[in-house]
Amino acid sequence: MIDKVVENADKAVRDIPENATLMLGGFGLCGIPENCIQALLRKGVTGLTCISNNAGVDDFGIGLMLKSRQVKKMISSYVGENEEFERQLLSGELEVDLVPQGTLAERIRAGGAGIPAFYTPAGFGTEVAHGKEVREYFGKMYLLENWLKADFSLVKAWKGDTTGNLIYKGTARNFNPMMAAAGKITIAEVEELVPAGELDPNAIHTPGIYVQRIFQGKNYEKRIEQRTVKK
Amino acid sequence: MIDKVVENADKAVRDIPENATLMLGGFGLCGIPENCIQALLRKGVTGLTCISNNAGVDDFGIGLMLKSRQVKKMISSYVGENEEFERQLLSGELEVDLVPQGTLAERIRAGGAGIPAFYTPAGFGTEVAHGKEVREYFGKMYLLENWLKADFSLVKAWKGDTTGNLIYKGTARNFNPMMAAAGKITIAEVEELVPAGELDPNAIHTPGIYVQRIFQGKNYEKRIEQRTVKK
Amino acid sequence: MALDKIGIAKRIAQEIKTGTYINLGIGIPTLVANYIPENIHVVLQSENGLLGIGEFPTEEDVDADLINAGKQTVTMRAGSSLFHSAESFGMIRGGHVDLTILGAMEVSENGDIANWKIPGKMVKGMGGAMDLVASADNIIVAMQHKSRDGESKLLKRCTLPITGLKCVNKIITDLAVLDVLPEGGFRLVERAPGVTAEEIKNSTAGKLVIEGDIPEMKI
Amino acid sequence: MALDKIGIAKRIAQEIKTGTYINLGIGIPTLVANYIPENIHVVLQSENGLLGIGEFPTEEDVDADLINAGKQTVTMRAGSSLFHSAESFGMIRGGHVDLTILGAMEVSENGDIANWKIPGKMVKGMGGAMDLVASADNIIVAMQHKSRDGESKLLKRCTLPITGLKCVNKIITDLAVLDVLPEGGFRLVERAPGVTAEEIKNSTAGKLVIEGDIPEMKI
Repeated sequence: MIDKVVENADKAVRDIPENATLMLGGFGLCGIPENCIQALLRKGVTGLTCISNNAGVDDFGIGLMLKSRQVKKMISSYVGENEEFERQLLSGELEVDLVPQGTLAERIRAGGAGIPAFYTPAGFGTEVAHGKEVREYFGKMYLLENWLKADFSLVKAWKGDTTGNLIYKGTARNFNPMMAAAGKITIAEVEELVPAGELDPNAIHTPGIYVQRIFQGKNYEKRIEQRTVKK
Repeated sequence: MIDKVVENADKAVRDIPENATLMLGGFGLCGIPENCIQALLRKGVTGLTCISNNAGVDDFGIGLMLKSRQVKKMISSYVGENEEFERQLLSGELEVDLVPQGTLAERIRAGGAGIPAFYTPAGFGTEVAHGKEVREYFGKMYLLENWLKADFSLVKAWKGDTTGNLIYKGTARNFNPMMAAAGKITIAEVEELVPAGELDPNAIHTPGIYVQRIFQGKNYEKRIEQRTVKK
Repeated sequence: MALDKIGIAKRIAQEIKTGTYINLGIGIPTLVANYIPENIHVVLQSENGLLGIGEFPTEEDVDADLINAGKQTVTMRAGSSLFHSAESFGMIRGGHVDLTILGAMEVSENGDIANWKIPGKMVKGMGGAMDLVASADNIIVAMQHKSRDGESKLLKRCTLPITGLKCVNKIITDLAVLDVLPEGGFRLVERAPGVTAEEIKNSTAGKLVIEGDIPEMKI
Repeated sequence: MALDKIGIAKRIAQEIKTGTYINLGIGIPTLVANYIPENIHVVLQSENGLLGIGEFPTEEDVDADLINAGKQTVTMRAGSSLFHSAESFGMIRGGHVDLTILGAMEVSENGDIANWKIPGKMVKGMGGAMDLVASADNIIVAMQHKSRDGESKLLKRCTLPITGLKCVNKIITDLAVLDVLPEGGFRLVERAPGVTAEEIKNSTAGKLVIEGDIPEMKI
């Protein structure tokens, strides 16, 4: 049994250096690595490039790291709902690279799976295509897109075991599994950490081979952006 | 609820025409669509191109379809353990296209996911590379490989529901999920067919969107190629 | 009289065929779900990783781990499945989703769509829109016929940055139902109740094709 | 005296570091699993979709749905996971597997390997071998030093169709342990018990580098 458990978030992110490239799981605020983000705030490391579908909100998620000026660049598909983001972008403090969501997901998947480049139709004929190779297949036009990898991937799962196997819950899965595979060092925080052998091998979403460190998270806020209920 | 249940294997394969391209799930004899193969034998349709990691054994799996001369071409990674296969290949009755296993899996995955081509390192410098585009990324050489799709995909799962959601068991999963997505018409045979809502949405391996027909299989033999036990 | 948002959603609901998988964009498209008849069985896809979106939850059933692409809390229907974002866009890109309904700022007469960026304004990003429009075989746009400034949104050419080329099949606005013709041009299919073909013509900057009597929508 | 297969497997087991993920090919590599010390914690990957291969099952535990890449029935260890073939080769291609051990017909002095095809004989296919050798950073070849006909299998250039280029790091044979040098050549690291450097030299057709005293293997 390979044991990957670390004590807490601070120990897990201990060696993330200045100017590192990070991937952070989540869609909106759903499935984000809350504990790791708090630890990064405490650590104060700066110059980070963050690959994340969204950029949090002003006072939660990656928004907090923006406020503390730890982020140099965001690679995302949608960065709305964040005034501080807008201010830093307009003032030139922050760089942003917007990528179509499916292309972002696939580029990360490719990074984890050793596929350096692939063709996708998304963005053909748009400004996303600038400088990219174009090719026609079966009468349709495609762009060549490259893989994305990270120095560290920070993912959040529902359950995990000591060898790093992960199970996500609901739509909190989103970008987490691909990011787990695309990080040189992948840190997983889980709501429930169990001994190896307790999770059904057939139900595991992220095999432990992709995870280098895992810890039991705490105090999950799981903030909801649009609490919409039935009338 | 979209109901995709058909009565049996014969009804499921009713419209597979001569010269169709099929994908058949399985690794060795593990996770193969036994019932669909039997129905194809009864139907007697010929000229088939079969995309399958292996070609069965002489008296089981795709080997039976070879014996009845229904297969024109195999696209596989390994076709050993089959004398009839060898005879037909040497006599020129059968065409075979050998593809590295990971490239085969990824080409099928690409077919289902709308990725017409991608780069992979497998086969660079070998005869597999003949006629293929080569490109260097980060000091390593890669081949450009195209997607694979099928007119019909025949997959075998452990449990399935009436809307086509599938859960596989053990290593019987193998090529089945990618093939389910890469078939224009995907036919799933399952050991246990349950009403929609009975499978845990979080544990589903193949979402029902990929499956057009599903039926309750019967009389599974599940033959073992190498019964190896502890002494 | 021009339709309100609910009217547009109701008219779009009539386009929906049983047995199909549908991706609904944010805004009017999301409303469409409320007007699909009971005998029409569809599965709604949410690109953040869910097939089988159900109703909004009750207060007690709210689950922060179950949201739609608009980040609203939702529930799941019987037969739902959950998956990651690469699988979700594999579904979309691979043509497995039968119908995509989304909003637009502009549509051109050859089916180009612009709906993600206004130069000079803060750019929030394209989200999944570029993947959806580049991949789907059947795209219906739900939008107002004219902008708030009274400018037509059905143009000869889009003036805003493009989201995708030659991809829109049908447009349903507060004034009309229009097909995008393969050879270019908007073919008027139906008029909103009490709206004349003339009014629609005056509100459409791109080429409008009117052949014979144009029926009124039945909502 | 030249090692038997079990001897080769035992010597290879000494190369295995704790905390690693390993893919074992068919034949001698599969035997290696039996000789990994208890205090070395590794996870064995089977490319047909399993991490955490356990022992062979008892008669009662045989499960047709649980096999390894050699199609043998197996069991799972605590902490195992199951996945599909695309994920499995994503793992391999993405460099997540730390060590690959496989057999070979020929290895050249620059690390090329040939192990899938003999011209004139029935071609069974490359299976996952080309993906493994093109992807893994650390490849150990387990093989006999010479063919049944007495020909060296360690060559200047491979004569058989290539499986992969410049990929082998180490070779463990019945006669010796050899590293493949980055600049080309086989560096003799250890001799099998009682086998002389001279014998190894005579059995090696490719460039053999012998520096100083070559220790005997300790098995």
